[in-house]
Amino acid sequence: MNNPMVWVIMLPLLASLITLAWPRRAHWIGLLFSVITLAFSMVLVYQVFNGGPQTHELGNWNAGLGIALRADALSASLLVMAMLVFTATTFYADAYFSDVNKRMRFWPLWLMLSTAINALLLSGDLFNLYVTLELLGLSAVALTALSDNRAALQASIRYLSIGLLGSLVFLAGVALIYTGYGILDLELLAQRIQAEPLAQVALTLMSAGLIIKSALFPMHFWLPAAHASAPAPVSAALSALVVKVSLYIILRLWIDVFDVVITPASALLIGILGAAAVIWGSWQALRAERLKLLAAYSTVAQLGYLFIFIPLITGLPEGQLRETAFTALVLLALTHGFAKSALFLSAGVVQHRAGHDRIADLAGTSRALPLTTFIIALSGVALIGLPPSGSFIAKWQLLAASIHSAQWWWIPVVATGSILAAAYTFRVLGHAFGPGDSAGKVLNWGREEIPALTLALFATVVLGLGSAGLWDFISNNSQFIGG
Amino acid sequence: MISEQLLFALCGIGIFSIGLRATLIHQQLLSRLLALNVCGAGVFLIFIAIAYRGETQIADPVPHALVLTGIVVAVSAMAMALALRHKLKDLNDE
Amino acid sequence: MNLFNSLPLLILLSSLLPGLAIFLLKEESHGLRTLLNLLGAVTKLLFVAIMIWGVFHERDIEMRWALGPGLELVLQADALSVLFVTLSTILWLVTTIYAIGYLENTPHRSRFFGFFSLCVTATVGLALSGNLFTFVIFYELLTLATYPLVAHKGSPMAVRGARIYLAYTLGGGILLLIGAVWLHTIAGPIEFTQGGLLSQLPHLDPNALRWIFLLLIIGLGVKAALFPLHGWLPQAMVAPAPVSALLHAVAVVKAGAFGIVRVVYDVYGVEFSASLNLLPFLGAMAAFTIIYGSVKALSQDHLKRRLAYSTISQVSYIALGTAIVGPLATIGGVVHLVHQGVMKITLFFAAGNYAENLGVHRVSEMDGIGKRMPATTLAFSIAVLGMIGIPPVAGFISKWYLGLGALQTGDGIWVIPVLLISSLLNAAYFLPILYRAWFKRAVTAWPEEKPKTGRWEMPGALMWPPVITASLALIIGLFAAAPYSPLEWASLIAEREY
Amino acid sequence: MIDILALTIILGGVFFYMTGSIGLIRLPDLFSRLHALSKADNTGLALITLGIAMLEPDKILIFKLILVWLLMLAASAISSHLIAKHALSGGKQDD
Amino acid sequence: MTEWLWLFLDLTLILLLLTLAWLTCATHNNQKGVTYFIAFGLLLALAWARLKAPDLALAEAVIGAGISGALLLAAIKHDDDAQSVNKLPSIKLWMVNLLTVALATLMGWGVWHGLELSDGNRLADQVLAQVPESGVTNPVTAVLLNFRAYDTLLELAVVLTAVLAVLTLNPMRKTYVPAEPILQTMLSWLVPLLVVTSGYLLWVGAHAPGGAFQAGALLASALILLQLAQPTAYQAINLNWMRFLLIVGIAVFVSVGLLMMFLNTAFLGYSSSWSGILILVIETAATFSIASALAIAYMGGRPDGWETFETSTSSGHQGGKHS
Repeated sequence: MNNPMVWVIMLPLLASLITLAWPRRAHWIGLLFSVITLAFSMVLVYQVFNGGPQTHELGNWNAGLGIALRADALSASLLVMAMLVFTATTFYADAYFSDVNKRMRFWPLWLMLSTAINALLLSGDLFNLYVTLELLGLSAVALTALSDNRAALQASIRYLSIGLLGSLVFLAGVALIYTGYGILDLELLAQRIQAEPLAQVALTLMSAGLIIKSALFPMHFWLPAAHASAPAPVSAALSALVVKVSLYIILRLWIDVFDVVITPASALLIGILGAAAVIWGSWQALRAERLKLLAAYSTVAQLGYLFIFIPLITGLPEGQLRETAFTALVLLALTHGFAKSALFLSAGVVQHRAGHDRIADLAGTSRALPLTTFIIALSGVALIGLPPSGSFIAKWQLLAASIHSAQWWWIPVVATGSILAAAYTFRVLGHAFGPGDSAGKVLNWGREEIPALTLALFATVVLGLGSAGLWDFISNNSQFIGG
Repeated sequence: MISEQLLFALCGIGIFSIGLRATLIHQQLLSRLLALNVCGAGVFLIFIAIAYRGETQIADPVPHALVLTGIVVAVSAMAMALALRHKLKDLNDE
Repeated sequence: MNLFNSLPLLILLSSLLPGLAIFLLKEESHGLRTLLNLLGAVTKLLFVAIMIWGVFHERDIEMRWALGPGLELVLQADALSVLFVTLSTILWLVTTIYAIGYLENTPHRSRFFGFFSLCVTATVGLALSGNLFTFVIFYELLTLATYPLVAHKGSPMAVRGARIYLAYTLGGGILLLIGAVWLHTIAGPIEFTQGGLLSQLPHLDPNALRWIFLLLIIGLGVKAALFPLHGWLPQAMVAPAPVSALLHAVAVVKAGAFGIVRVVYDVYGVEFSASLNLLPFLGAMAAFTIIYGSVKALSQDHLKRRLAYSTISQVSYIALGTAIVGPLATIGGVVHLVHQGVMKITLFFAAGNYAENLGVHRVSEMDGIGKRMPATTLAFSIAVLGMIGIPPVAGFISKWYLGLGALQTGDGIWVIPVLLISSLLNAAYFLPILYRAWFKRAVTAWPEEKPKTGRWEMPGALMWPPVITASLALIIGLFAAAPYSPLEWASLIAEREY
Repeated sequence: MIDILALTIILGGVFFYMTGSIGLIRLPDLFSRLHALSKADNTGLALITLGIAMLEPDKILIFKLILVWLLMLAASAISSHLIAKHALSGGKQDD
Repeated sequence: MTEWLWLFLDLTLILLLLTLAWLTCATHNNQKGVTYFIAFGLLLALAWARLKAPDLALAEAVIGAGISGALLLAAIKHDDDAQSVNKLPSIKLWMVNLLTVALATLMGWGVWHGLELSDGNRLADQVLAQVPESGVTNPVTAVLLNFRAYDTLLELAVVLTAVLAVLTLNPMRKTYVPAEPILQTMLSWLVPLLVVTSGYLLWVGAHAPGGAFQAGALLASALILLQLAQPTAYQAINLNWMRFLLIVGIAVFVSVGLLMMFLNTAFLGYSSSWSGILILVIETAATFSIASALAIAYMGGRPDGWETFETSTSSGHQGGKHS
């Protein structure tokens, strides 16, 4: 009750242990614990909102010696989004997994994944980030391998080897930092770091490792196969949370700790990679035959947008403009999290009902499942960035930031990205208008469609209309914006 | 005369790059797995070379703890990779 | 939040809530669906009446909802928005009645009426928007709401037409968004203010303003079907009749024209845009579209495509009105917004009736249709007279004022010939239809004739709407000088702009 | 004095290890290699432990070293036995 | 003179390490690769010893060379020898070489600059000053289980995740042919010895190199030897016990941490008087968890009956079958 940060990490861990020890009641425990953890994450956000960034030094050792858990506005909002997506997907998974032994294998790993995400978002120590990244990678791979077909296995093996490589390269960067500064805590490091060669080399290594983990353009080839072949709730968590969380570390490093070291050229490079990801990802999504493959490629594209924000934020002067651009980045990340998980969950319903998710012959299913098609439409709107969604405001600010910082070249990229996104979304929706009989009941897979609907509504209505509060929450509770 | 720290650190970097090169080149899982572990060993060697503080003083315990954690994480990752490989072999045989 | 301030929201909700409710209805509950539709339309009409009274008596009606730093959803009612809202509300009521009749025992009606109400909500929202940011939001929502309507039939043609429509409008939407963001960054939040906001703001770089104007006009021109951007409109004719009636007479096309009026008058201000010599570019585009539309209409044998091309040319009158810097021309342009809507909707209703009742789609099959369906063809002819610009019907007034305005400001030399040529062309492609309908004898049997039930030529729900709208056009034409008439209202707007 | 003696013993041990490794490389078949390895390495280890024992003052450590040596003896004897048995019984069977 | 000798020995060690690393990575043949890897692991243990990191030498020997070697050998046992070697196109190969060389020089320069920058004893003095209050005298165990206890907790979670994956992926590997009497007699005294030494390692970890992970791995190797030699004795695993053993490590760790949070406001903030005992309790639990985890990893998968929540494995499989 007093320090929610510890509970947010320990509750899913304990839940995972209990589900392993008591498999028969696994799903009840999973549901109960994810709801309680969600409540605690809300308490944490409330504390950050009132008291500014929170710190919890584990074991009463000061940050230099021991490890500190830290939560500022960025990590708290991402945490709440992660827990909301996680809880909704847990309700969905409860109905999705029918046969007993899969249920039994799913729950402990699933809760371990949540532990890893929460631990990573709150960690304030470089080596601790490495351990949480490993825990995240391993649990994600184990969950991807849950669907026992060859494609899933091959995808998860490649995902594991790439993930391990990414973590090791990240660890090499941490080793260099420890060589030079002898510090592992992020906040102390932020005070000590100067723009010298060691810091640049270490940052390149760490960013290379994280770029591999968050599937930025040149290193994205493992993502579509892994996310498309994993079971629906798992691929929802993968796309909405796992990839975004390793991007969160890049943000934490580039904008908070190493912002003295960043050169405009390096920011531009990561922006260009992001732009390439946007174009290439959307183009591949347009040509994907299966719905889940389309969603996976669109994840690669949407993450590209988040990377485009980095040169913009570093290019803008300190103060209000930079804070607005940064908050727009967070809003886009949150909206994408909700929209993408809703899309994957509805793809899961379609696959369950029709036995396949090939887009070409989707017509019958999309008419028989009107609510699922509506959810796909809503998440499509949020992915394109059309008005009712939070990403519309984020894209508006993205364009405004690129005009303010006179980096014009991002505007055509965002334009083509949005048009391609519209193309592949409406390609899917077009099938709902084929000839034939009218739909039966609106809601026929209730226990699976309701969680997906709530997530989609979060992306469009809640973040679209209610996001006014987010702007001042982030600008005055972030550790680093404008000094 | 260069210090032992730098000597062993450079050796660690050498092992790291050998491992990295092999991870990127090999396609079969097992060779890639071995390469990954070698790459990990390289990073651990850098850590411990940094921790070494000459004959007389006790070495810096923090990297030792980190590398111990690293070794255990590496072996668990290997166990998982081998289980995945075993499963893929079964599926291929069917 | 007294009643007046919450009025815009109530107007929006009066069609949004029934729409969402209809979505959840099962397909079979027709009665409830019709009730919801009509209830929504009537309550909206009521609220609009209260709003007209309020605006006439200078009550400020405004509602603000913050979305982010400098980004606010603003709904406010000024003279121009009330004009457009009244137009769309009245015509929405008539079209709902028509749609209920037209879509008898067809599939997916819950979906249709759901999106139908969403589309009107977007149109009304667009009309009531108080700043450029809100306008862009409702502009994009309109695209989203109309796509399913165009693709309603589900035939490959319909889905293809809808996809082309989407490609054009989303492309335009992106350009509009970029222009709006650019303007927003250099000039801060853009509130629609009488006489133009930018003229009052000092030291804005004129080149940037010219580029922004170009982006905004192209973005809006897509929906206003200006010449190079009109490609989607003939394709979208594949939609069911009520959709092409409401969309291409009132909602989508007018949204573009209304946007152009807003940008020129309330964002840039007429004198300021004239000083940046932006208007000749707009005027040329409008004039060319008028001529191009009429010429293309000549060669169209398919009735609805001919009407589509005539819409393209008619809407550009409004753009032409805004391009001429003079109060009379403004009145002409703005009032044409209403007249064209009323007349064009009658034509589409009539075309829908011909197709529905007799299976007549082509002009060549319309011999002697007057005898078979006298009421519809009468309405059709009244509307045609209006389109050509013959006095008693409303169309004449707007052309008259446009001509006067052009003479007043001296660019009559190119405006008058354009008006004359287009009127002649209108006559050229409309009068043969009348001649064929009334004076020729029906030689062959009608393609798919439906048996005559009861006294009238076809079910009431389908027959009465065109008659109502035709008589409305006639009344507006005759009583133009009446206190609450569109002409009065337009001159009120023109006064405030200059 | 003791140091020189210990040094020679250790060098002797190292020499035995050398012969073991050379044996491993040069000898033709499996059994002779097994033979070379187990014999030479064990004696080498014995000599080295003896040498270190002489240098080392701490009694318990010497005891531990001898324990290590005994374990090595047992381990190499049994493992070479197993390998030989396995090789004898046709090689392809499971170990 | 001795300084030159040390340098010579170091250089030979480094040269050996590099050649072994190169050999492990270069061969396409699995058997050769694994043998080189095990040799590399042992040599690495020697390197840790040289760099005055005895805890790591122990861990590397037991886990790096021992357990990993056993896992790898078990994995490649059924490999067919046909090694499909698909060479990468030369441009890609050339690019990878260039990338690694560039990265290596960059890192070398970084490390050189880093060594110049830092004063040499980074966190060492700070840690060594606090060790007396940590309840144990061995600094590495102090860092592992007191200062950075949270890392160790997450690391146990990583081990549990890996074992969960192994359990969920495939069934238990078929057992082996019962070994010759010689091995069984050897085991009859070797296994108890291993168990005693692992207990000793666990206990000694407080004040000398040793600790939970090394003890756990040693116990696991005892279990693996047992499984190799007497498959039958190993069959009747009580599944509830196995589930309990797997989670006891983390469960004890978290509950101690939460208890401490209630007592003195910080998670894992042991009150100084009895932090020694607490650390020992956590270490024993962790040893059992690690031992069972690594033993299961070697078993290759879930014993039958695990899926259907029975308490113990079906008593079938008397005597090993041919795999």
